Amino acid sequence: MVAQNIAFGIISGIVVFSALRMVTTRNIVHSALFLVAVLAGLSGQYVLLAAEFVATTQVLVYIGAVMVLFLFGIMLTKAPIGKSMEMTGTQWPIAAGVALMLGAVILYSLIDQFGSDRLTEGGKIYRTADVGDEVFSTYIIPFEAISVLLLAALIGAIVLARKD
Amino acid sequence: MLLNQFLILGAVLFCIGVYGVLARKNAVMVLMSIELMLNAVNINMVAFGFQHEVVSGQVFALFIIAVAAAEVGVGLAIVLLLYRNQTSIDVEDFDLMKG
Amino acid sequence: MWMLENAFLIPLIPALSFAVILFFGKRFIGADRVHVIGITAVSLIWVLSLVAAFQWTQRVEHPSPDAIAQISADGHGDDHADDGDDHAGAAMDSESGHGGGHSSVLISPVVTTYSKWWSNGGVDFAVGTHVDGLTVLLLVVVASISLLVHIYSTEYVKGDRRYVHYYAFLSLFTAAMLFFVMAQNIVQLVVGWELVGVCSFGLIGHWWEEKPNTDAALKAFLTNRVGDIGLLVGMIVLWGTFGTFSIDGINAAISASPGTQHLALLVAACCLMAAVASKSGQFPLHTWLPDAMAGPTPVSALIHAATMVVAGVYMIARLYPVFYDGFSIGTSSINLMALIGGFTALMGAGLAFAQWDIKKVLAYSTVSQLGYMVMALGVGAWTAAIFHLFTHAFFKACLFLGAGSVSHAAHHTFDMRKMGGLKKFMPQTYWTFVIATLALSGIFPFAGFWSKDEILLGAKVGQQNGYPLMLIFGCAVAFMTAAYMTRVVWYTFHGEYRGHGHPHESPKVMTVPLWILAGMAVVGGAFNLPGPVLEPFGLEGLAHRVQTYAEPSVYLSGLGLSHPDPSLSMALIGLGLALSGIIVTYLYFWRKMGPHGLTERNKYAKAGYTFLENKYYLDYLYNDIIVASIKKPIANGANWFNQNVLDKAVNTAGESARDSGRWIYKWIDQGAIDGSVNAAARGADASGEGLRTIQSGKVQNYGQLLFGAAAVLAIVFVIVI
Amino acid sequence: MIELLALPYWQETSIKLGLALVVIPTTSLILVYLFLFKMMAFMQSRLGPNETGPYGSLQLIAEAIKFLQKEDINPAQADRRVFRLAPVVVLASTFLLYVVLPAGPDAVVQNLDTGVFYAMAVSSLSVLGILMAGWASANKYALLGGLRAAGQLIAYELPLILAVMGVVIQAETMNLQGIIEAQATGEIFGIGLIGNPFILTQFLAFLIFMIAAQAELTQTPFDMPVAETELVGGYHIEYTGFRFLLFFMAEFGTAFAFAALASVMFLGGWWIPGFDVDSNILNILGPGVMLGKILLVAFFIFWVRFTYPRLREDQLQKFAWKVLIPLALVNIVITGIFKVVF
Repeated sequence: MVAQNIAFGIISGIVVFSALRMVTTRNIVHSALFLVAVLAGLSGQYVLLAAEFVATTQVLVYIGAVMVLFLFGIMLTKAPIGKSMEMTGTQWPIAAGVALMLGAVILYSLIDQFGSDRLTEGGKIYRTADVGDEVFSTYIIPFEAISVLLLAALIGAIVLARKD
Repeated sequence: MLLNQFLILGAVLFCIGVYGVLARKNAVMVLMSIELMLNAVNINMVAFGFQHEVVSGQVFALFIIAVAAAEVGVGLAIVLLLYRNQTSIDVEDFDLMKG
Repeated sequence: MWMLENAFLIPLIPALSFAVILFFGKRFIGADRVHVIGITAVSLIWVLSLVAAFQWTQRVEHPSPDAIAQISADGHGDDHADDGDDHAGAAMDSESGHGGGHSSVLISPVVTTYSKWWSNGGVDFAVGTHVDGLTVLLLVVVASISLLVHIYSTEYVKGDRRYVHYYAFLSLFTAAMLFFVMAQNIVQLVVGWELVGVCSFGLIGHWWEEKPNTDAALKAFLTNRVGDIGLLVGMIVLWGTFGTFSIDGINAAISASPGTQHLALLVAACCLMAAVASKSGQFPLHTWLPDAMAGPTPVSALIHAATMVVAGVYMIARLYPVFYDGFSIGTSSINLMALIGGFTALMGAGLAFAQWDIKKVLAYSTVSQLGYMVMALGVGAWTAAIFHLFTHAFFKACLFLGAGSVSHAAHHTFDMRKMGGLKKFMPQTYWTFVIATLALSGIFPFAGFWSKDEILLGAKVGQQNGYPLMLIFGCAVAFMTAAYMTRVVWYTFHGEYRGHGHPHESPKVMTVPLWILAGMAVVGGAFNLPGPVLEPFGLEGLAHRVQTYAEPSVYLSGLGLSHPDPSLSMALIGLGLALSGIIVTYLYFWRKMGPHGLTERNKYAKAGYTFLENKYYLDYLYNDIIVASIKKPIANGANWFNQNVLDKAVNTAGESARDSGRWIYKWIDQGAIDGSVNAAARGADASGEGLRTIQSGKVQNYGQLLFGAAAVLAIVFVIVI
Repeated sequence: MIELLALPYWQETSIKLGLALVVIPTTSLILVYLFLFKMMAFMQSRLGPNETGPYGSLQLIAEAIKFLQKEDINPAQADRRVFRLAPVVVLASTFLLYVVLPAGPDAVVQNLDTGVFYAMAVSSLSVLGILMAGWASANKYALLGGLRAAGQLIAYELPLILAVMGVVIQAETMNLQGIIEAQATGEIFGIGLIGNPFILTQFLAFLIFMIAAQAELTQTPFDMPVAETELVGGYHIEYTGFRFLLFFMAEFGTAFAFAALASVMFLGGWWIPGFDVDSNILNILGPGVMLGKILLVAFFIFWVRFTYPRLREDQLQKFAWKVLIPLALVNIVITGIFKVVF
């Protein structure tokens, strides 16, 4: 378990650092790249939680598709190279206050509630096949709803982005 | 490993995401911060699923990823439309609903 | 028994053909050659259906031990238990012993559940096939009629603007009906039911460029939707009562303990009856059926003979224990189903007299005959109803295709006033049409005679009590059917030709199906001959084939369904009525006897005719009276309520408020409160000015407020709890 | 065999990783020499390298030394950190691909449950590096090349994954070893002599996979992102010296990896007819068999590359969305139906 704790520590450090840099950096492309780091780190955390399918999906969908889409969008909206533009609004102190307040209350309740609950060790590990079974039996209707949602999003995006 | 490790990581990321949504001027960055928040939720899902030995946690994480992908598609399309109409994606420029 | 267990192939093949025609028809196969695929597919399923039918008869005659149902040792099973042990050959032995009673070995249907379709909330939905004699019989009927219609259509819709679409839908229609008849559970039944409805919608509106056609399609669809509500509710009631979707399970549960769930079954049966009324054109939801003639004629033949409208009858037969128990068919002497069926039969026959459109006559004839079948089911004559369904399919298809042939010849009109004298131009069509007419009228020895006789007999004997009213209805309809069909024959084929152009006989590809169907109309009755007819020839073993093979005795024996003994007198009465119908009409038209021009002279007769011509004003009732009466009074009522109640209340409130306001203004406001109010107003103004700044129009400010408020609330909760 | 040695986990893993680190440059060098130098020269009737070493086999070393000697130039306007990171990301994607490629029953770095899916996922990472390179170069040609590459790679990732789905459905596993086993134990009409290489039942998927892989590798006829006649080199226009070498290595390394994936999924992988699937001897013979199959598949990839002219950008997109993806979906449907029915 030690190795996993060390891995968790290193990855979380990277993730939190990247997340902070993502919301503070003045360069939008850098911001996106930091988000990539966050997502990759989270993928690692999923592996620690024995959710390899979610981890792989995270890489494929988020890093492989969503982030590329973001970079695409950034480049299409002519992101300049360099730190010329101010990226943070004037009201950032309020935002920081709200975020800190929210963070404080969530952290307090988490520690209060779960304290030092250990993750079940040696419990049942669900592999990819189990996830598939569950999706296609219990959650078949949500799954179909998601496919309809994706289709609607596809059409919606095309309609919105068309020139004419 | 403690359950709280993951939950706290999720909480911290969520709050950073909230900050990003509230403080960043660029619409694309706001969208990215929303992605961060969704991911923070995801790690909670998977962690709780692991803790309670149910597979639903992973399933819902997958659903959230799918929904997030759809959201990015539509969100970016809207941003592109804004950029085309206003040649700006600064969210502070969009205050037509000012009271 | 491979075919019975893999019967899912039968609907699969036309479904594939549908997909192939639709997706590859135009570009890869060629729009004018798609019928090859359709015909190939349907011939294939025709062969498979025959194989299935043969294997089913094998299963009945030489039942393997696992095919024999376990007979519960209650009272109903007694008379079967005696020779239930030596089942080898028992089916043959017992045939004559019970006076035409069913075989003593109860053959359970082949139920194959392929897989769990999906599961939701702990309820599993299965997909599978339920094959028994009834299924097999319907398979053969549907496949045969569909095959002939496919072949016939190659000529009839040749060069149509939507040839590909037509054949694709024809395949899908067949597939849907086949899927429907072998549904393993009621969910599949509903799916098949709706699929059939959609296909009929597509085909009735095949020429959708003309408004009446789309209207007819819409009418058919919407009327069916009304009934579908009943279907859904009924199915849900069944599921709630028995906790299973399986048809086998529901039927077995009822027949194991009849009468225990009577109320639930009554509700379910009434709801399902609404569905039957819409699908099978029963009163009062029959109005869509004659309008459905807007589709191509071969489609009408398919709809009326094999696919769409028999779905309702089939559903009753399939879930017969539900109706038998729900309507107490065994003990009553009149019930809802028999009444609806009998009345529909009578009404349809009456309407058929006043139509000038040959297809509409046939349509009302179908309504009438379907009423006959429903009535037969209502009086407990299960076998008679299914037998009539079987024979009716052939001669009704023959009549429709004959009408199509006539219209093909006479410049695409269906108006009988523009026909006449076609006998000499198209003898083939004429003779097949006459044969089918005789069969429909119930003339010995054509197919209709045997099945109609059984229905009349069933109505007379009933189960524990006879059904006298139904018998009267049935006899009247028998007379009227013969009469109106003779009228059609007169107007279409005899007398002088009143149309224009030169009519000609249809090509072979149309007449051959006609002859095949006419042949079946002649010999179709042989499939369920009563025992006494065959006894002189020493062929009693061949008696009651439909009854032996098709009847799901495994369910019905538990209910104690009995079969009447054949009766010569009843047969003679039926035949006499039919003959007299023909003779009266013959005298009226050919010999010009009787009250010609009565409708012009006598205002009562005129009124009656108009009444018939307007289809009993049912359409007016639905469209103008019911809809309008719902629309108008509600609008008026709402208006009145608005004007008199709401307005008055508001006015009164306003006036009293004004009065009290004056008083308050004078005494309180101006005196004491004014100062403080002004102060408050100033305060509000100032705070509004202050709050205005947060209404910045910027999303992020709202977001800050939202998340801030959420955080504060969360803090409050954490502290409090 | 690895079990026989009974090494601790970390030693075993580091040995495997070390091997992989050696294998990757070697494999790309083999491909470059064999196909880019020798075969292209043969096909296009021109002289290939023939001076340095026997048959010019040392030419590669010379090239490598040449690249390493060159000056490492950073454009003045470039975003320095991203510019330097980009080739590493691309190469990392290639390295990660090798993690799951099996060369024998035990000869694999990590035998993942979701092997195929993982391979698809990490191969999509290279897009990120390319976009980074294109943007950070501060060069219009590079940016255009990057955008083109992103559009193309996303468009062809879909048919790639969908084609693989057919194989996954038939093998009932996403594990690459499992797929090989399914082919080895499969039967063709009851004859199990050569197993059931999925190229027979999934030929459509194989075709789609190869075409999509061609596009993923930005090889001709899908090489618009680096089209030298239009974009004077695309996203790596500004790269020199060993950073260019990294891109170059990644390209050929990925080609090798995709060829390996194709051999595993469609040609039966390391299995040799007549052997048990888990016999230890295959750990020795397997790599050789794999190499042979990979070179065969790679031969086709480069054959197409050397013979076809470049498509237009809109033709490229049209081909992916209107032809390949529908075909791949049809393939999945048919495979699914066959799987359920038989």
